[in-house]
Amino acid sequence: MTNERELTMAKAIAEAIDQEMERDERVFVMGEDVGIYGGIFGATQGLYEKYGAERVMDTPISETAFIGAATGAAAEGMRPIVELMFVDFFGVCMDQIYNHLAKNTYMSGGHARYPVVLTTAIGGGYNDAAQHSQCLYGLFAHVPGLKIVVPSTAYDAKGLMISAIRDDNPVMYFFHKGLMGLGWMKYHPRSVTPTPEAPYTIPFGKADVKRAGRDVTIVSLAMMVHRSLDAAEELAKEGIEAEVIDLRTLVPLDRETVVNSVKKTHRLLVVDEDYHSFGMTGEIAAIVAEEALDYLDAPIRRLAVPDTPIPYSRPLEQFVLPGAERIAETVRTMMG
Amino acid sequence: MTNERELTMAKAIAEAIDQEMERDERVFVMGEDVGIYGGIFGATQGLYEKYGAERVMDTPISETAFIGAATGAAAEGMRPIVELMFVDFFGVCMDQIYNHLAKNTYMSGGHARYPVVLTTAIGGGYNDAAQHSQCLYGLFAHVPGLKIVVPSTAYDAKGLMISAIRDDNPVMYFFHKGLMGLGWMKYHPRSVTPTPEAPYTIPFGKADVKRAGRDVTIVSLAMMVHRSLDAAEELAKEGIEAEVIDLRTLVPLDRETVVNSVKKTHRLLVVDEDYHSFGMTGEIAAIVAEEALDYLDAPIRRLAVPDTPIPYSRPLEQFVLPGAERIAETVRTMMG
Amino acid sequence: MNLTKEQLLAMYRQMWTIRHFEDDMAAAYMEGKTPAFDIGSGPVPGEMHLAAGQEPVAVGACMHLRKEDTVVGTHRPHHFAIAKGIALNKLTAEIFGKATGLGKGKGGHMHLFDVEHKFSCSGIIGASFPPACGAALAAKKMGKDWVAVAFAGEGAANQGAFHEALNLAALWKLPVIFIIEDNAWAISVSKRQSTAIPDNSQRAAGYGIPGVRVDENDVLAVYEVVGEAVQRARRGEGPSLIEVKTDRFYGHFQGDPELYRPKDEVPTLRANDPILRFGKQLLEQGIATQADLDAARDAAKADVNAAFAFARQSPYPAPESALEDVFVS
Amino acid sequence: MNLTKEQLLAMYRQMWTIRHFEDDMAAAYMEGKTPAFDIGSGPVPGEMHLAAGQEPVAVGACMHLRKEDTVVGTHRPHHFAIAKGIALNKLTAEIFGKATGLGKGKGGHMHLFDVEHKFSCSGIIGASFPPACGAALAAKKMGKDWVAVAFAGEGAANQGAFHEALNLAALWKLPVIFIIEDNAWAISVSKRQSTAIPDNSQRAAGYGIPGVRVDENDVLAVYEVVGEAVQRARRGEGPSLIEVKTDRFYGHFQGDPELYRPKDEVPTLRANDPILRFGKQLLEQGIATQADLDAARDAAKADVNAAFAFARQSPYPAPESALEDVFVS
Ligand SMILES: Cc1ncc(C[n+]2csc(CCOP(=O)(O)OP(=O)(O)O)c2C)c(N)n1
Ligand SMILES: Cc1ncc(C[n+]2csc(CCOP(=O)(O)OP(=O)(O)O)c2C)c(N)n1
Ligand SMILES: [Mg+2]
Ligand SMILES: [Mg+2]
Repeated sequence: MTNERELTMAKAIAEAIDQEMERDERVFVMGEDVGIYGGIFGATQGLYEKYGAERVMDTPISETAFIGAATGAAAEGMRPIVELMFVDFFGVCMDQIYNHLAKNTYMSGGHARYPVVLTTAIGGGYNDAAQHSQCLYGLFAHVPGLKIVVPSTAYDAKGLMISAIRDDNPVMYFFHKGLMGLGWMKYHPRSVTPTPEAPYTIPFGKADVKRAGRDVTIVSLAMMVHRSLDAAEELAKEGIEAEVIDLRTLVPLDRETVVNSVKKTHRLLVVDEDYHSFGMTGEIAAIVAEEALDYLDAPIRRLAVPDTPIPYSRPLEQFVLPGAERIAETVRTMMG
Repeated sequence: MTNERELTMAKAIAEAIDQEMERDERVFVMGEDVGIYGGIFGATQGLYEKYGAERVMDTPISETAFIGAATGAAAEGMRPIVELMFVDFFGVCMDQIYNHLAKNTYMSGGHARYPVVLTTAIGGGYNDAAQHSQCLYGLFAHVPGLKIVVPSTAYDAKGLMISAIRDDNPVMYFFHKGLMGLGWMKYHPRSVTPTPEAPYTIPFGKADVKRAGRDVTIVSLAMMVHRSLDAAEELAKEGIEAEVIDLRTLVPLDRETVVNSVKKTHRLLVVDEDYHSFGMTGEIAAIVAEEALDYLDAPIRRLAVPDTPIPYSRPLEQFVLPGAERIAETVRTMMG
Repeated sequence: MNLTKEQLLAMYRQMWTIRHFEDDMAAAYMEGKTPAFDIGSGPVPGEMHLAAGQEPVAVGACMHLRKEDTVVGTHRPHHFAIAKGIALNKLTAEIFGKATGLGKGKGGHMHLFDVEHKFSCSGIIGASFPPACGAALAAKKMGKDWVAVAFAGEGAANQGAFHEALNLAALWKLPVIFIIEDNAWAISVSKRQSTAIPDNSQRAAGYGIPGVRVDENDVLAVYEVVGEAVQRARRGEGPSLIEVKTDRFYGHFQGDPELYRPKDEVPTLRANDPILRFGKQLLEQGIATQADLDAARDAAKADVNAAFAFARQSPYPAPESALEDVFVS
Repeated sequence: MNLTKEQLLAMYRQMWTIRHFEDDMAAAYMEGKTPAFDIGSGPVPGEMHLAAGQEPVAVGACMHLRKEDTVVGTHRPHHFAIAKGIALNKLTAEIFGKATGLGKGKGGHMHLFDVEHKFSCSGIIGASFPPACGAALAAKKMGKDWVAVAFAGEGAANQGAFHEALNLAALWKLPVIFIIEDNAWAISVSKRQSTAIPDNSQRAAGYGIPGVRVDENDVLAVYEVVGEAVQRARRGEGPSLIEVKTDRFYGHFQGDPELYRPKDEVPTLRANDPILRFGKQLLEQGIATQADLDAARDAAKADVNAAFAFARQSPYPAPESALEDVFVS
C-alpha cells in the first residue's frame, strides 16, 4: 500500500463515478450544483468538464421532481446518480424516496428495477446548525427498500461507490462533509488513504474492523469511526485495547462481525453522530442484547447526539457531538 | 367505572377536540376531509356541524402548505390541530414538520412557541398495502422536537388529546385505524372503553401497565398492546403471567416503568407494528441492555414488521404483522 | 380526426372493458362485506377507487401511445392500466391478491406495475408527475421518440410535485404530457374548495408550455387534444398540460357515504354516460351498426369475465414470500 | 409616493445599516480563516450568505410593515431582519454564537427568531412560504389587519412549497405578500438554467392573484409595488406575488470561488450600486444634502459598530445549555 497514491474521499468518489460513467453510458449525474461547481462537497468534481451538461445535469431546486425523475429514468434502464445536497433537506422529497424509489421493486413483485444512487452530505462540526448538520442515516435504514452506505475513508468510498452504481437496487450513499478532504473544511486526516486507480468494488454488508482489540468493541461509522480510533489510541496508552468496527453499510447490516467482536471483548460501546434515540445505536445494542447477552461483562453503552437539534454556537455543538475524549472516558467507565 | 358510558377511540378523540374548542377560541382544525366528512377515520366527526367552516377547515391536498401554515399560525398564538390523513404521506411535507415545527423552538433559544397538534392515522391489517399501512412513529421519535403520542384505548385517547392540545409544544398524535371503532373497519373491542364525559388530561411520559405479570415484560403500543394482551390471556392459561406495558408516548419516554418491570420479570419482549430495524424495538431493547442487563434471564426478543414494505395480499400482510399467536409463541421460547 | 372504424370500435370496446371491469370489481369488492361492511374482508380487501365514468380520459389519451411509451397513473388506476394494454388477467389477479398478479400480490389495487407495458401507479397524490419526467428524460437521452404520460386528479394539481415537475419538464423540453382528470372532487373536497382558479390548464402559462382544457367528458375530444400534445412531444418540442372534465360515477372509494355530494349529482352524471353517448354517435354517424356495438360490448364483457375467473382460480402467494423482493439480486 | 424626507432618509440609513452590517460581517467571517480558509474556525463559523446589493428589496418592502406584521426570511436573512427592525445587538450576537443572541446561540445566521418583531427565517429553500400563510391565516382569524410577507429567492420559486402556498393563500384570500428576490443565481445555477419562464411574477396567473415584476434594483420602485400589495392585503383582498430584480454582490456564501460567474459581472453590478444611486437621487431631487446623507451613513456605521462590539464582548453560552430549549415548559 505504501507506494499507492493517496486520495481524499471527495476525489475517490468522483473518480469512482468517472470510471463508471466511462464504462457504462447509462450512468449520468443529476443534482443542484453538480455541474460547473462540481458538487458543493466536491463529489462530482471534474465530471462536467469531461462529460458535459448532458450527462452531468444541474437541476432547479426541485428535489421532488428530479429525484422522482431519477426513479422514472431508472425504470427505463438508465442508471442515475442523483445528489440531495444535504441530507437535512430530505423532508422536501422524502415521498419520492421512500414511498416510490424504495418500495416500487417490492410492490412490483420484484419485476421492476431502480438502479439509482442517491448521494447526500451528512455531518456537523463546522457550526452549520440545525438544518445543515445532521446524519439521519438511521431514519433511512429504518424504512425498507434502500441500501444504506456510509463510508469513512477514501478507499472504502471508492469501492463502495462502484458497488453502489453497479447495484440494481436503490442505494443511498452518505458522505460525511468532514471526511471529504475539502480545502475549506477541516477534515480528519485518516480519511485520506491509499486508493488504487483501477476500479474495484467493496461488497455491501461487510463491516470493516478498522482496529483490532480485545477489551471493548466500539461500533461506529463515518466520522465517529475516526473519533473512536483517536480514542482507541489514547486508551492503548493506558493498556486498554479497543476494537473499532466500521459498519460501512447499515443496510445490509453485518450483524455477525459485531456480535463476534462482542463475544471476544465482552463489552460494547456504540458511537454515533446521529440522534441518540430510536436510531443506529439502539439497533446495534438490541442485536447484541439478543445474540450475545451472556457474553457481556458490562452494560452496553451508547454515545450519540443527545436528542437535541444541532446547535449553532461552537461550545454548544462541541458539547452534543461525541468526541474522542468522551469516547475514551466512557470506555474507561466500562472497564471498572 | 362500570357505570360509565363507553366510547370508541374516534369518538373520544372528537370529544376531546370539541371540548377544547369550546374552552379555547384559539383552537381550530385543518386538514383534508376534516369538515363535512368528519375526517376519513372520524377523528373530527361532528365538529364541522358545530363550529363551521371557519374553525374546521377542509384544505387542498397541499400538506406542505397547510402543515407549514399551522406552524405559522401557532407562532401568532393560535392553537391549530392539523391532520395528515395517513402517516404514510409524511414524505410530501416532512420538511415543514421536522426542520421547522420541531426545531424552531430550539433554534429560537426557547423563545418561540408552536402549540400544534399534528394528528395522523397509522396501522395496517386491512390490506391497504405499502403506502397506507405504516406506523412510522419511531422515525418521528428519532428526530428531536416533537412529542409523540400513540394511544391504544378511548380512555387514553381522550386524556392524551386534551394534554396534547394544552401543550405549548408540537405534539404528533398517532391514532391506529384498527382501534378507532369505525363502522367499516374491524377494530379491537378492547379499544372501546369507559370514558368520562368531563375533560381530563393524561400526562405525557407515563407508560400504563395494561396488565400486571411476574414472568415476562411485553412492551408495546397502539394495536400491539391489544395483541399482546390477547397473547397474555393465552399464556395465563399455561401459567405464564405476562406484564403488558403500553408506552402511550414515545417522547417523552417512560424508561423507568419499562426498566422496573424488567427488573421484576427478568425477561423482555418488545412488540411493534413499525419496521423492525432502527426503530422502537431497538430503542427499548437498548435501554434495558444499558440499565437492567444483570436482571435479564433470557435474551431480549423483538417482534415487528420484518423490514419489508407492507404487502397487499392477505396472507402476506398477516405474515408480516405480529399477531397474538406469534407473540405467545415467542414468549414461550423465552421461558425455557 | 382520421380514425378508422376499427379504431373507433376498439376504443368503444375498451371503454366497455373498463366499465365492466369497474362494475364487476364493485360487485366483487362487496363480497364478504355484507351485511356488515368491513374494508378488510372479502376476496378484494383494502381501499377501492373505481373510475367508471372516467373512461374517455384514459382511452382517448392512450389510443396515441405505443408499448414503449410510459404511463404513470394514480390511486384510481384501472382505466389507465387497461387502456395502456396491461394483460387483464394479471391486473385482476393482483387486485385479488394472487400469486399470478402483476406484483405477485404485493402491490394491490393502487400499486400496479407492468414493466413490459411500462405502466406504474401510486397511492400518493401528485406522485405521478416526477417519474413521468424521468421516463421522458430517459427517452430523450436514448434518442427515442417515446413519450411519457402522467395522469393525475384535479386534486393533485395543488401538490408541490405538480409545480416542480412541470417546471422541470418545460425547462428540459421533456416529451411528457400531463393530463389532469377533473372529476370535480378530491374525496369530499370540491375543486372550488381546493383550487384558486377554475381551470388548471391555465397553470401551463407559468411554465411556458401549451395548456388545454377539454370541457366535455368525451373520448374523441380527448383523443384530439392529446394527439396534438403527443405529436409535439415526439417531435422534441416539449411537454403539454391538459385538463379534462370528467365524471366520477361511484364514491371516492367503495363504501364512501358521499354525504358531501348533492343527491342529484350522480344520476345527472350517469344520464350523460360517455360510453352510451359515444355509441350513439357511432350509430348516428353511420360508422357502426348496433350489432357492431353489441359485439364490442360483449367481447369486452367476455374478457373481463375471463380475467375475473383467472383471478379467482389463482392461488394466493405463500405467506413467507412476503420476505422476498425487497431487493432484486 | 408620499414619503417624507425623514422617511426617505430612514430608508437610506437602513440600507447603509444593512450594507455596513454585511461588509463588516464579511470581514469578521474571515477572522481566523486566514491564511487557510476553514469554514468552522474564527468568531463567525458555518456558512455565511450575505445580501449586500439586495438592500432595496428588504428596505422597500418592510417600510410598509408594522411590528405586528410578520416577516419570514430565507437563508440569506440579515437584510430582512434589519429592515423588520430586529435589535442589531441580539442579531449580531446570535451570529457570533453568543448567549445574548436572539436564540442564545442555538440558531445562528440562518435561523433568526424574534418573537417581538415577528421575524423568522430558515435555511431550507422555499420554506418561507407556508408559515407566512399561517401567520396571515391567524391574523384573519383574529380579525386583525396584519399582513405577512414571505421573502424567497428566485431559485425557491421552483420548490413545491411555492405552488402550494400560493394556491392556499389565493384560495383563502390570505393577507400575505410573496416577494421573490431575483438575484439571477441559485448558488451556481442561473435562473435561465432553472426556471422555465423568465419572469416568476407571471406565475401569479395560475392562482388568480396579482403578479408584478420590479425590473430595477430600486428601493422606491419596490416601495411602490409592495405598498399596493400590502394595502390590498390589509383590505382583505388577498395575496400578491412580486418579483424584484436585484443583485448579489458577494458570492453565494463567503468562500464561494464563483467560477460559474462571468468575471465582469460583479464589477458591473457594483457600478450600479443601489444605495449610491438612491443617495444621488435624493441629492439631485433636492430632498437631502450631502451632509444629511453622510450623517445617515455614519449613524448606520455607528449602530453596526456598536452591535459588533456587543456581540464580541458577550459571553458564549454554557456548553450544557445545549440540552435546554428542545421543548418549552
Ligand atoms: C399526498 C397525499 N395526500 C392525501 C392523500 C389521500 N387521498 C387519496 S385520494 C385523495 C383525493 C384525490 O383527489 P384527485 O386528485 O382529484 O383524484 P380523484 O380521487 O378525484 O381521482 C386524497 C386526498 C394521498 N393519497 N396522498
Ligand atoms: C430544499 C433545499 N434545497 C437546497 C438547498 C441548498 N441551497 C441553499 S441556498 C441555495 C440557492 C438558493 O437560491 P435562491 O433561492 O435564488 O436564493 P439566493 O441564494 O440567490 O438568495 C441552495 C440550492 C437548501 N438549502 N434547501
Ligand atoms: Mg378528483
Ligand atoms: Mg437567487
